[in-house]
Amino acid sequence: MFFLAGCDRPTDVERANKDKVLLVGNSAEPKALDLQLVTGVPESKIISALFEGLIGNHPSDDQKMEPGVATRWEHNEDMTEWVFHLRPEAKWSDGAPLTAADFIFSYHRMLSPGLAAAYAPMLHSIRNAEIYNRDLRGQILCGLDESFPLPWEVLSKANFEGVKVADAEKLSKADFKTLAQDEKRRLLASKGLDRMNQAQLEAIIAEPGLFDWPGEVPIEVRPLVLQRLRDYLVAGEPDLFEQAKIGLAAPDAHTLKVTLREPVPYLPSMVRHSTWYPVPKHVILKFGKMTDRFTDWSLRGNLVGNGPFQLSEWRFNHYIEVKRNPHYWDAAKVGLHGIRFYPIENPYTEARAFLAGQLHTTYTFPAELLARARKSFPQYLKQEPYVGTIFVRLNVTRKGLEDPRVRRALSLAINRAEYCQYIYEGYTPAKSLTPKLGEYRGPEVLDFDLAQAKSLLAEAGYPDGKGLPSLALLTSRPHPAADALQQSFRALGIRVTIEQKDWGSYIAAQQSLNFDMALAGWIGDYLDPTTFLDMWTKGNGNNNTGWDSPRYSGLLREAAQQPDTASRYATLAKAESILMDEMPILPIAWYTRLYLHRPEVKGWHPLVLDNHPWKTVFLDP
Amino acid sequence: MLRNIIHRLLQGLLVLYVLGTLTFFLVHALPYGPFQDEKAVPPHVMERLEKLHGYDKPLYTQYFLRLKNIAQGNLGMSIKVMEGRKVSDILGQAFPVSLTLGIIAICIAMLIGIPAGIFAAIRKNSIVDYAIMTVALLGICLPNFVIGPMLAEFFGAKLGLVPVAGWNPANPFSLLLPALTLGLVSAAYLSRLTRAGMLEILNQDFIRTARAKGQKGWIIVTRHALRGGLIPSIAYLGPAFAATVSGSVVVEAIFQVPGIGRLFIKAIETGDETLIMGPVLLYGTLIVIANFLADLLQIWLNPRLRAANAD
Amino acid sequence: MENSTTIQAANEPAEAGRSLWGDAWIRLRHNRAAMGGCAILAIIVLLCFIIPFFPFLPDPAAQSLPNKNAGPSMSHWMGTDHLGRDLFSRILHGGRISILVGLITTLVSLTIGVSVGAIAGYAGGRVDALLMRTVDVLYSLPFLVIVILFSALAKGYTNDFTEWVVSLTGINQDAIAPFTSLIPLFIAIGALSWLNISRIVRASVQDIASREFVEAARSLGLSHGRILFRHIVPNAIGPIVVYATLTIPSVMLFEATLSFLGMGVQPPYSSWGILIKDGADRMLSNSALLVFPSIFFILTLLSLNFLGDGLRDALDPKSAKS
Amino acid sequence: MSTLLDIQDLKIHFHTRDGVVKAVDGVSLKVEQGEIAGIVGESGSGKSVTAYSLLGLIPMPPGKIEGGRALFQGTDLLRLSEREINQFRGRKISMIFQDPMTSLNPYLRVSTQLTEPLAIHERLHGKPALHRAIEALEQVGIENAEKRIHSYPHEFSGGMRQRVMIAMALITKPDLLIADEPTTALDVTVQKQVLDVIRNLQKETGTAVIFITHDLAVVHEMCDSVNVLYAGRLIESAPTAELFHKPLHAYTRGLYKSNPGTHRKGEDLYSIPGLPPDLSRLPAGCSFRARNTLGDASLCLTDRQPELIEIQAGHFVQNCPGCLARHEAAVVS
Repeated sequence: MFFLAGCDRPTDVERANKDKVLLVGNSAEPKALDLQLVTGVPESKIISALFEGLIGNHPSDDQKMEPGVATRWEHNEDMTEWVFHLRPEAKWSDGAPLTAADFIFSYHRMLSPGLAAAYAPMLHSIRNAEIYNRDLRGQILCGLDESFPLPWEVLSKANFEGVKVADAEKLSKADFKTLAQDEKRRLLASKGLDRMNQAQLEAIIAEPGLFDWPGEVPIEVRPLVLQRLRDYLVAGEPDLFEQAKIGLAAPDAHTLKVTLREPVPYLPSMVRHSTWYPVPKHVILKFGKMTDRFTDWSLRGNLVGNGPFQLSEWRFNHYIEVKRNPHYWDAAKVGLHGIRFYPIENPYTEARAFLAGQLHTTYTFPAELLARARKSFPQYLKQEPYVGTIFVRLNVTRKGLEDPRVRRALSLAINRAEYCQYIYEGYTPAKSLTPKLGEYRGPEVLDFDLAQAKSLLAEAGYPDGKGLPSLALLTSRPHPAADALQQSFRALGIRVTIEQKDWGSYIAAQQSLNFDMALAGWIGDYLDPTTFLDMWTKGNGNNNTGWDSPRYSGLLREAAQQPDTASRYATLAKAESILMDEMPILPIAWYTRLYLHRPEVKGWHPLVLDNHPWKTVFLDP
Repeated sequence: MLRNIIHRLLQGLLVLYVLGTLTFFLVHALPYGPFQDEKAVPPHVMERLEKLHGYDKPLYTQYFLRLKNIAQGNLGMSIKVMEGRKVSDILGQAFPVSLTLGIIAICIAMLIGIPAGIFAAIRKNSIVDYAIMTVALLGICLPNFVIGPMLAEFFGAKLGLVPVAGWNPANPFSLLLPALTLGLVSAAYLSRLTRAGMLEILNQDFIRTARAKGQKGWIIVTRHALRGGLIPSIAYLGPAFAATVSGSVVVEAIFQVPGIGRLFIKAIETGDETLIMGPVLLYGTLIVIANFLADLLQIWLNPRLRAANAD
Repeated sequence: MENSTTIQAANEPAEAGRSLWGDAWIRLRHNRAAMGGCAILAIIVLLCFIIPFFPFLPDPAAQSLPNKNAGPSMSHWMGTDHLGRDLFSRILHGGRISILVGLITTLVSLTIGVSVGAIAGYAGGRVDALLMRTVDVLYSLPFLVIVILFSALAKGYTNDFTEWVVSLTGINQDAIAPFTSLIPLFIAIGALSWLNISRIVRASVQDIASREFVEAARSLGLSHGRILFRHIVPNAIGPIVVYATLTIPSVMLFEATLSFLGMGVQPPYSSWGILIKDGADRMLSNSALLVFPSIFFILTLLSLNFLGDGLRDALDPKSAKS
Repeated sequence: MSTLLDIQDLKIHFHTRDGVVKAVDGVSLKVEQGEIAGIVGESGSGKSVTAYSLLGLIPMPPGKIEGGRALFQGTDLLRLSEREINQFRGRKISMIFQDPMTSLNPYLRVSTQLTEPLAIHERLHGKPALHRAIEALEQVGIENAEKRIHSYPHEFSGGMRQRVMIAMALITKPDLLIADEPTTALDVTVQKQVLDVIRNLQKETGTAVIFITHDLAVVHEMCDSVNVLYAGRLIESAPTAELFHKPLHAYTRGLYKSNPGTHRKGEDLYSIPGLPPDLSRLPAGCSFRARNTLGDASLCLTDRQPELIEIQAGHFVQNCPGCLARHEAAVVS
């Protein structure tokens, strides 16, 4: 039923080719364009046209680094100090000069607790960045102040961040003065010194008995800490950026020195992520305070960037158009006059729009239509590996799933090759959690062996699944993979019910460990295995499996200290094999990005992170 | 009649108040909050966001604060989906689109549905009657997520008549397909209800009297039968108009229409209470007005009721 | 306009004492279209409720990925779906659930809708205002939020109920689960889908009540209840029956939406609504997934509509009396 | 007086699924210019069907005109097309019905419904039409017609509405008025008033009237001639005085005896036993045989239908020996 609508009227694409404007399907209407607050992939596509980081992406090689605002960069011997030499002629799209001070302001804003930027943790490798971002006042005011009588290693034993207390929620909402003595003690303990308000601190100063300190902290030091915290509150909680002594410095207008808390050999790869892009200080402050969220600075008419393009048109839910930025340092090499982003959510509608000659390239393509695409328009079909993995997340605290043998049996029951041939068409069967990233090779352990799975299950005390409670598989929308998994596990005698939930409940259930199994996926943020492996450490927000292995976390910490990439990859691989041995998650397939693309769009090459630098793209019909 | 209108307006305000209160507590009872995200949000960020949007206060304080704001016409800012943007601005941009689409869809529904129903009633139990019924049923059984793609497939992709994706009011065609998809279901309902209503009236004695006067067939239908015959359809049109105008997620997704439907669903998925409250109150107002007009029309049509309500 | 019913078959043979229903049944039996509808309905119901117990029908949940989207063949009369499951048996098993959902929820919504509408239309004044404003509120409540809350709540109760039924009757859980999980569905859809019918009935009742013969009935001292449900509502039977036959398809499709939100039918079970929604998504790759379930769905509803119309004509007090 | 309407051997059958209902199976009757001809019979005797067929108001199917003619001023009404018969309806022949409560359109003002016949047949609209309507209302005895004409049917009582129906029927001065049991649904006092209205207007305009009723008292008071129908056939017809003086057929006599008006005090009321026959299974012979108590049932014809004979000038009766035989004492005139 598909064929090109080749009627006489020139299609949008033909007109766009003449005007050198690229028409891009971009799946969703961006919430806003403040690159430090938005987290979605559609937003990042537009932001990468309007802004540029210290280092740029290479059009065809994921690994290679291209000069961005920084012409060159070097690091010290153990990779804990990096110096970026900025381009003297770097300018903002309104002509204002772009200097190291802008970068420092950007990271200051990004890390400021007031802004509450969800992606601030991406900058936590900078020295003291996390302390400042998480507003750990005690540590900043006392720990980082050399003149303070007690070293932080000792003082840090005090209860600064609060401890778990039963009815903390109720207590915190009640009026403090009216609470009974022991209720006050419990509330103060749950808050911790950093979170107390002025009245609470003064209550402790007046009655030290209300708050108990560890023995290591001498009596005379305690009032000092309380005094500093109270004075800080009295002073109206001023910004602690200076006191935090964050590892950022600008020796001169065009040099940026970044000091890290640990060696990060892959910093250049991380710096390419939009969280490290600069934001125009002079424009932001025009529309409100540094920490005001979603002010009008990133709307049409106000937005100023330093990328190859600038914002020219924003029609709500219709399209966003960017055109050439004359002030861009590399403007001469920019191949396009403009780009139009269309927020088309429905993949079938997007495919129809493409084939009706309304788009140059689409955001995605429904897997169901692969067979038809291969038959009638193979020349447009693109299948490229993408930095992401689909897996089943298990809740190891649940009866039956606490035994790794059961988990391994579940994994062995999944015929990944068949899934990727019929359900996740075009995807590659996962060999381990981390897909192929540059030279890194994770352990190739996962395979399909029903007999071994059955014996493992019997070994774990559930022959043919008897005795194992029925498990619920959580999914956010009806997906054939869920039905297939149900069938695969039934082959082991395990009864699986499928629980479809709306998106919100699906997320909440996993984050509160209120599920058995869940069909989930993860897209890497930057080109390094840690973006896949860090998740499974204790307390990481995205773990949600209840699994924790000191050996695994230890190996990750060890890898973090190794500057040499090869040995680091070896340690990470060892860690991943522990993960694959314990199996808190059952990887199924590595993503492949399916999309439609017109041949006349040149300078566009497969990239694992799909972050094609817009400046190298050009139209040649 | 004026007293009647004032009465209904007061009742309308009460409806909106009850509606707003119920929605507020329902949304806050959802198992998830607006600050959660697929990638876990660090606790200190969550705390800061809750403070910023007043979620840290006890529920009742939040409720009275919201009540005061809404009473002053301030619908507040979207908490998650369009964080930072005022709900009234978002509605200001999205509602006119849904309104235009809805009005066209309802007109299509009336233009197709009512005449078909009348014709089916006159030609009762004939082939024509059965044909109309079958087509009407198809309209109901093939929901918009089937008809939509078909229309888009046929008119859009193949004939290239209609911009498949993209809503530009300049090109009337881009209105036609979504409006047709949206209107067909109501057209089906209207044709069946009009047929039933007309049959009821055509049975009455005064129709026989009209025939005995030698009145022509179609005048009997229009002057004598239609007023009574449209009663069920008018009752249905009230809520149907409100529903059609408030946007349909499916049609907006398939035809890339920037209406309220999709926004509303995203708001519910993320528990964005302000962006849920805005459309719900808007939809509530539409319902109150649409139902009031439908009732008025129905009373006006029936002289005896008009007399009874004349005070 | 010759066939308007001025004088029906003038002098019906006035056999003594045949009640309205007896009369109606005779007339219905002679209405060819209604009987045709009845026949098709019987076949489909038979297919859906009896055939699944026969062994030759493949298990609807059995997948075989290699031959997915296969065309109709001897082993799979209607081909296979996107997971290689037999489409014909999924349609029959799904039919059972959809027909149950369609009929029961329509009955629930009809009883509530007709009574609320009739009382509001007949009583008028404050009662009418109270009922109709509640209807206005229910119209605009975000049903999605209610469903999400309700489905979380209902999950617990349905599981307990299923266990209780299993412990009571000993039927294995897999057989009983698809049906007990429908209970929250009946409640949710029933509670949300009677609004339109209440408005339509209210309009008809208000109009009929304004006509003459109600005076006569009231003057004879009939109680309001009798007048309303013996005299007025039967006169509004036309729109009621029609709207009932229209509610059934919309309720079946509404069930699919609720099932996607975690309430009602969960995989591997399915219903026509779900099959049609899946089919619509895959319309371009395997249209059979949409065509076959739609055929069953439309045939059932066409026959229901013909039956409904036949019933309306047979029960119509006008044609029965003159 | 010339004959206005001549119905000859009218046969109308209804082809229902329960068999063929011979509602009218050979009715012949004449209506003279300016005469009030009564049609009497139990319900199901075919009197309404006969009347409705004149104006083509019988639904075909299931109804079908098997035979016979209805000559009205020279044209056979039964052979006219829908468009042609429409010219007669409301202009040459008008009709009023039994239940005034439902015969007027509740949604339209009386003025609209009254002026409608003028608009259809005389192309008369606006003020002149309104005057004619007001005049018509006054003729049927409705006070301050100018004001009341603009109100709605529900603002009139039953009797008043029947007067409006009469006004509407006679506004175009038709040659024939068919009145289908116009007073049956009214209480006695109002009945008298309506009958007077009909009689007075009839005298003034000279319109012929077919007066259908099952009430002999009304016939006696209103009609010039009477036609008695039974089981779809004319069994006796004669000028009113003649018929009341010397009813011949057992059925007519039975009707006469069961009429409360002509009954002596203290005597229990006579009523014809049994029920009207099933018109889809009529016996071959005389259809009154089963209920003939005033004649001699044994003599009733059983093989063939008794035909109509003119026993005396203007007095026709079905020649069935059983029905004509005198069983009891002569009827008290």
